[in-house]
Amino acid sequence: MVLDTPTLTRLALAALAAPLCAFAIAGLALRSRPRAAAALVIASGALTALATLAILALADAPIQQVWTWLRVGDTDLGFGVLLDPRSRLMGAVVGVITLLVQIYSTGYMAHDPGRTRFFALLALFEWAMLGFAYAPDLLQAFIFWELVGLASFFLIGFWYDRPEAIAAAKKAFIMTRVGDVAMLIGLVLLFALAGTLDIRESLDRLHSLLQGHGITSLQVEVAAALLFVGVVGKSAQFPLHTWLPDAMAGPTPVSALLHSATMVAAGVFLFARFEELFLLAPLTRSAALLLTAFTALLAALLASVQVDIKRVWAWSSISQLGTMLAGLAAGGLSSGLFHLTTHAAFKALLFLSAGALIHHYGTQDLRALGRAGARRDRLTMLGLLVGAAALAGIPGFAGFASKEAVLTAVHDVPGRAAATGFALLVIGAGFTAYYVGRVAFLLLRPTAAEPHEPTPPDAHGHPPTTAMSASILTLTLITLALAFAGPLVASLLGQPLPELALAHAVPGIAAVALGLAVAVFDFGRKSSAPPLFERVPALHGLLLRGFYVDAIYQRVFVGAARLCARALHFAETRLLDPAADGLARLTLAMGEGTARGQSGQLQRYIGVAALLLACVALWLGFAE
Amino acid sequence: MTALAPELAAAGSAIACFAASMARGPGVPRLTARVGVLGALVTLAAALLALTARAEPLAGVYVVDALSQFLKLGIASGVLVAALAATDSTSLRPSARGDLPTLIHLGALGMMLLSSAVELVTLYVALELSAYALYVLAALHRDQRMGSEGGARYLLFGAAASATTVFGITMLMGHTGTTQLTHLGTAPPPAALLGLALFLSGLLFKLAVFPFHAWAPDAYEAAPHPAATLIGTASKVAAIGILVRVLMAVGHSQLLVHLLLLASVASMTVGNLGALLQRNVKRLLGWSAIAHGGYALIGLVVASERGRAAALFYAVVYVVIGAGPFLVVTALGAGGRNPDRADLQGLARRSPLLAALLLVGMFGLAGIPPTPGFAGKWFLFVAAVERGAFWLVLVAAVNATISLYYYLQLIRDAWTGEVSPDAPPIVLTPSMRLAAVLVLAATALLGAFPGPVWDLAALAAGGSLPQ
Amino acid sequence: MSALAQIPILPLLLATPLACTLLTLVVPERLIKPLNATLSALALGLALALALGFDATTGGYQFAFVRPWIPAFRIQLDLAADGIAVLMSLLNAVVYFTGTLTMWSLNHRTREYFAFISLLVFGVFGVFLSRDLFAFFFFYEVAVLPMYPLIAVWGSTRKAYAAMKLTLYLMAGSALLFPSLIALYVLGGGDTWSIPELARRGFDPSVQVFLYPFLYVGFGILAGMWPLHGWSPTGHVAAPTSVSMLHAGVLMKLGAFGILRVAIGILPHGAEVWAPVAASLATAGIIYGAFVAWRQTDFKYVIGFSSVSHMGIVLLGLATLSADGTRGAVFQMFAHGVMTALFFSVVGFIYDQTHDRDIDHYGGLATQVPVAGTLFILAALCGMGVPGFASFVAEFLVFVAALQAWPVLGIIAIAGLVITAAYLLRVLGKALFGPPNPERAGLLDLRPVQALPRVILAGLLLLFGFVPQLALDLISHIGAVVK
Amino acid sequence: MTPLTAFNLCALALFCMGLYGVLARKNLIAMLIGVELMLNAASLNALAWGRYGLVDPAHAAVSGQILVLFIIGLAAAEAAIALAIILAVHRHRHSVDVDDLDTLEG
Repeated sequence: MVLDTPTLTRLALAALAAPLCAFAIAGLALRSRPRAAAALVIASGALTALATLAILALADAPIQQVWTWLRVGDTDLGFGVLLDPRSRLMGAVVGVITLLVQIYSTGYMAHDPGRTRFFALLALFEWAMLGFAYAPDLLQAFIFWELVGLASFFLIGFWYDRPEAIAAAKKAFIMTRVGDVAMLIGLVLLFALAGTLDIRESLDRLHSLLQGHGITSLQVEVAAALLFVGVVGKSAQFPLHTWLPDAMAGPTPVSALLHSATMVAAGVFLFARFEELFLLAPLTRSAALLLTAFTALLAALLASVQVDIKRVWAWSSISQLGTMLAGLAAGGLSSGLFHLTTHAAFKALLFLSAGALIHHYGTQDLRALGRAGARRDRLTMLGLLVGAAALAGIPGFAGFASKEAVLTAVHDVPGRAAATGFALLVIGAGFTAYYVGRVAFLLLRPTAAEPHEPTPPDAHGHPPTTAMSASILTLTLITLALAFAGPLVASLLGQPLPELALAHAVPGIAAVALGLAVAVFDFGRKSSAPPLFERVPALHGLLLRGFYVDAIYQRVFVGAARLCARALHFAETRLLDPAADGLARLTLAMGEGTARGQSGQLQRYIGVAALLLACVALWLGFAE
Repeated sequence: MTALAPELAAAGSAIACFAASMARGPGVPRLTARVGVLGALVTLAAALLALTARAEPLAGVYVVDALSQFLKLGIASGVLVAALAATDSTSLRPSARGDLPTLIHLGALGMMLLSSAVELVTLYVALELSAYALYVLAALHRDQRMGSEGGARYLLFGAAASATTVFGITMLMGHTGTTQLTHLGTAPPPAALLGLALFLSGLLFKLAVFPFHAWAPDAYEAAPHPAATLIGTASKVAAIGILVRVLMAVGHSQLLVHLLLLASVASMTVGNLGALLQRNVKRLLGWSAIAHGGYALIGLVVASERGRAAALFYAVVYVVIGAGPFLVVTALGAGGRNPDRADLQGLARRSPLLAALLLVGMFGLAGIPPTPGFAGKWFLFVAAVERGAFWLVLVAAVNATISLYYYLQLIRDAWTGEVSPDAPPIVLTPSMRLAAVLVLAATALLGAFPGPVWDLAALAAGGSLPQ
Repeated sequence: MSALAQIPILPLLLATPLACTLLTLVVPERLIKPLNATLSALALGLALALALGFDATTGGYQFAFVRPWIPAFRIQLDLAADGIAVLMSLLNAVVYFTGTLTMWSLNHRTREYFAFISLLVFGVFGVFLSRDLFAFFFFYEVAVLPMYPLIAVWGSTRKAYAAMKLTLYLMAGSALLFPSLIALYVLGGGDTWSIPELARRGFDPSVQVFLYPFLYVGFGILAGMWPLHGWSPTGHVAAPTSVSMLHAGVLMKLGAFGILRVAIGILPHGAEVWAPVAASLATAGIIYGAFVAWRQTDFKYVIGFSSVSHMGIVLLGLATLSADGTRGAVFQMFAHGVMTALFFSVVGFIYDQTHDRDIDHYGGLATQVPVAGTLFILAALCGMGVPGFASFVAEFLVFVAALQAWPVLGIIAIAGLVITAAYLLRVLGKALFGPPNPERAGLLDLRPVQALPRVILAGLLLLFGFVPQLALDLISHIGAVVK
Repeated sequence: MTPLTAFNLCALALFCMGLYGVLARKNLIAMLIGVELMLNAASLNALAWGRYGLVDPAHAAVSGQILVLFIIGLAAAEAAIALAIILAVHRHRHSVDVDDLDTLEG
């Protein structure tokens, strides 16, 4: 069955309107009625999820419907929906994951005094992300892109009375804004080049302009590069990656949402949305591939030493986002988006189950969780393990298929950049398997007691509620099912997944196997031998501190900005202001001099006048 | 007779005041002051009545034309304010209070004669008549150290200036062969030019512009408040008027333009700088008067009909905006004491009327709309820019900015300061009240609708000399 | 519409605050506030009627009301409103009305305060609605000078210094304007002061190049142009709440309005020649203001320097001389006006209770005073240019235009967004969020009546954020100065 | 040298002397005398112009001689006022030294 265009448009609008209305009503009218607010938001989430799923399933040709939002001169700035395969897929991912997270949150946030606000913000988040996914227009895309950032700011900083939460939220907002600035410039450049704000039309025009030599390839490269900087910021790629691990300060459901279907996914989706543009910009594409592959490896390494379970998943997100982006940069649209889809599911699953454990045992420390008996929470552990297996890329699980698709896509690209990227990705996959194994073993086979970790803020000592368990279970099933969704995604996007040739798969599988083996060796047996990285304390320290990237940023960029601020503040208070005051003081001093010149000596007064008159007389004499 | 009505009214008022002061009894000062006010009202009415009069009595040495009648209107207004201020019973010792109205009217008579004089000797006599009255007025506080001192300085400086003037008159007369202003010609020989420069020095002295300005702060401070009011308002009108008349007659030679330009710029700068740090309100007004003389000169520097009209307009505006602060000083300076800024503290609480008067006056002097000071400056500046004097206007405008500093400080004192507990309550005589209301009303009217007065000024500047 | 055309709406709008000034001086003490509230509401109603009655499809000057004023100089009281004037009048009316409501608790010399405020508002309306250059400048100065007593008497922190500094700076600007405006009249033929007529006549290129900097700097000082902005933060800090609101919200716009209407409008060639300098200064202001705001510890100083930064965006938009840039600038004038008014009204509310504006002395205001806190956050979001708020579209238009006209400056200006976010988030993080400061536990939140004016302002920010067309329709007829 | 020039130069010298007296003498009375000298210089000048000069009765309403009469009269009045004020000064300070006039300054 295929729905007709008006129906689909209406569905899309409903999907957009529902969360916005829920946000407004919950935020304004239901401040003191958290249960009603939660119910309303979940209802809207369910509506949106159904609508997006229907749009995903029951459409064929791309639909674009734009209404004029405002007219500036001759330019129409539109608001509308673009329902093509990419946005339909993304929309459905957003709708489903958000709904599950919302349901989960009824349990997780049950005791939080600010839960009305929480649910309202979740709705806002969903609206923003969906609006971005469905955006047919550059400006609309940017608007919702910004709103996504804003919503995540408020959600990361949800517990705003905690300094670290606020710091993390600020960091997230400002670092992504660095990317946004580049992206805005890129969008304007794109607009200037193509002359339209319509995304698809502008891409078409770029193509023909480039062929007709209306524009240079350098201009396209610059525009693409600028957009890519936006992606880097939003998707937390190196070098703008440090905000994401800190974003853990938000409630765990937020992390689940942020890391899977929204926020960071926005960056990936932007890349996918402008895939055609990047195809026209080979240089940018190669650079992007290298950078993201490098990020994938780097983040996997860093994930391998974390003891905070949420941090492990956070670094793993960065690594996986790198993988997706590498796939997209390699031209594998369906590979990248397929990985986005599977990752959304299993990462949400991983976070939600981690949240359930944290909620129950009151700690985020992997070792402490293990010792506290995390393995007794059967359902939660099941979900966690399924997600972990998917993340590790164990054949048969969701992540395997999508990751292999990405690896193959990268491998299929000729050139040394792609080869390097492939190598980086494979090594990254190995480490991914390693840290996944590490987490699994630390939870399942607890080690001896160690100094107690501080209690995390959102611990309530409750086993997961039904709602939480239901969400986890649903996501587990989805994750399992997605292992077989590759062909569907490929046919939806109209680009087949690359053939899984054995030659390409071997390195990946081998890396995963090796990683798992090391993990078993390190954590799977009763042994006092330190694990892999702890054998090299220097490296371990380096990894724990994220290669000091954050510290360097603090020193260099934040420091430079502070220095700049200090210098300008100095200029203001010590130069400009005193200059103005000095001018005033000088005038006053002149005034004092003038008044003092009025000495009270009559003869001097007359003398001055006489002298000047004499001058006039002399002047006249000379003039004659 | 209508043609000479203002002069006759002024003379009559002077005589009536003198007669009243001759009477005996404790009520004499009050009586004299009332006669003075009455006389001032009559004079003003006469000036209004004679506004359109045109005549040439006295064999061509004296004219009644648009210029003279406009000036007389301005002078009469200033005299009215001064006469009203003279009713303040505390400003002067009783024995001198009778002299005050007499001398005010006598001075007014001199100024009126000055504005009609078109012949050098007549002009000289009128100049001296008005000056002598002012000398005595300035020294009227002879019981105080500063009274006689200020009077002496004013007089000696003035006498030297008038001697210079008359010396200049003789040179002019000799080199041109005439004492009629209209016959002096617009291209006199250089020696006559020197005579002209010397002659003008007396007029510039009267206007208190650089380099003949130094008497102003002293005389303002020393003079009784009503006398200072007269010196600060009506006298300026006469001085600007006669300068306009003389320059109209002799034309604007390059030399004169240069000299006046220097005098103008120097006056406004020196005046404003000198006023910046004054704490004594009257001294401050004295310095600021120097600056305003400089502004008014702009209209003469640019040597156009519109420039002259702007100068005349500014003179009348200056009467209106300058009167307010003097009234405030009169009300505050009991016993002839000169109020300083500390005495202004909390004025807004002690007397809102006076505070409003001060505010309006200060904004007016600073040239802020909706007071007429704005229109006055604007017209001057238009006339100047029309003749290409862009930089002169810039200098003047920067000067106006500097002047804001001290004007605003007075406002701040009046509006923010705390009332000191030993400050006596301010009692305003009905006449003072009337004066304050009149000044406020005139400020508002003239500020919002400067058109009619400008038309008069333009008419006055429009070549009114019999050719 | 036709009935509306019969009413002389512009004179009425102008007369309302003037009447308010005069009536305030004479009515009994207890009636002062109701009187002011009523008349400011009336002004708001008239401004709304003006906006609704304005025919945006034809554009141009409408509702003309012309009367001779000083015939000898051909000066006229020539009132007429184009779209920009309508939008700015609306802004003025909104801030006037809300500002009046925020000062309901004033009990120190109420009479004089409201008299001065309404005089100021009268001047501002006059500037926006005058087509005659003399009247324009007349009202301009009427609007500026009441600031002095308003700050010096009712202000706080270093009020005497701030008031004097502000006045002298602004009057120094006026000193530049005096000869230049008159030169426009004289060189324009000496027979008209009408701004559109002068613009139509055109001026010699050399004259334009000579006069433009005078006008630009003269008006620019009031617009908070870097590096002559020093008066503005100090003035903001010292001024009482509703004065800060009017000052930053409306008065600074007079400067930008003057640049647009007079400097650029009459001297387009001069504007073109000087545009690189103007754009550079504007960009410097954006960055400079943001960085300096980052270092401030006083709420009002932060907002004050943020005004320098945001007005830099306005000036940058004007300096592009393009249609979009100008539209963006005008819209930003409106958005920034409402936003700063909201900022100051909330900060003033807190300050009135604690007499302390040090950011470090607060914490968790969002918890302690949720309504006021939320309003502050909304204003901050608008300041950051977040979509959904009025300033987003405005800044977007300016940036697009700037990137096309001055790519490098445009990039620098856009990069300023990061610093803007940094300093606003710093305030939010320190004072609004974080652990509540127990010393401030006794803070009262806004009561509904107090919240009303602030909610109106916040609502406007959102309304114009979601439906920017409301404003853009009014200013759609702005054309490019340089094609 | 014509007599006119001689008289003019003489008058100029007289004027300068008077001015010097005003500027240099410390006694107020002496300063007043200086002023009188200046006035006399003017009188001399006027007389000379009236006698030898071109002052044309057809164009000049008054001649030099008449001006001199006015100068004399006004100088007398001026001297009266001046002496009265100087007397007042003396009453306060018991001095007529101009340097003792030192209250008003600034």
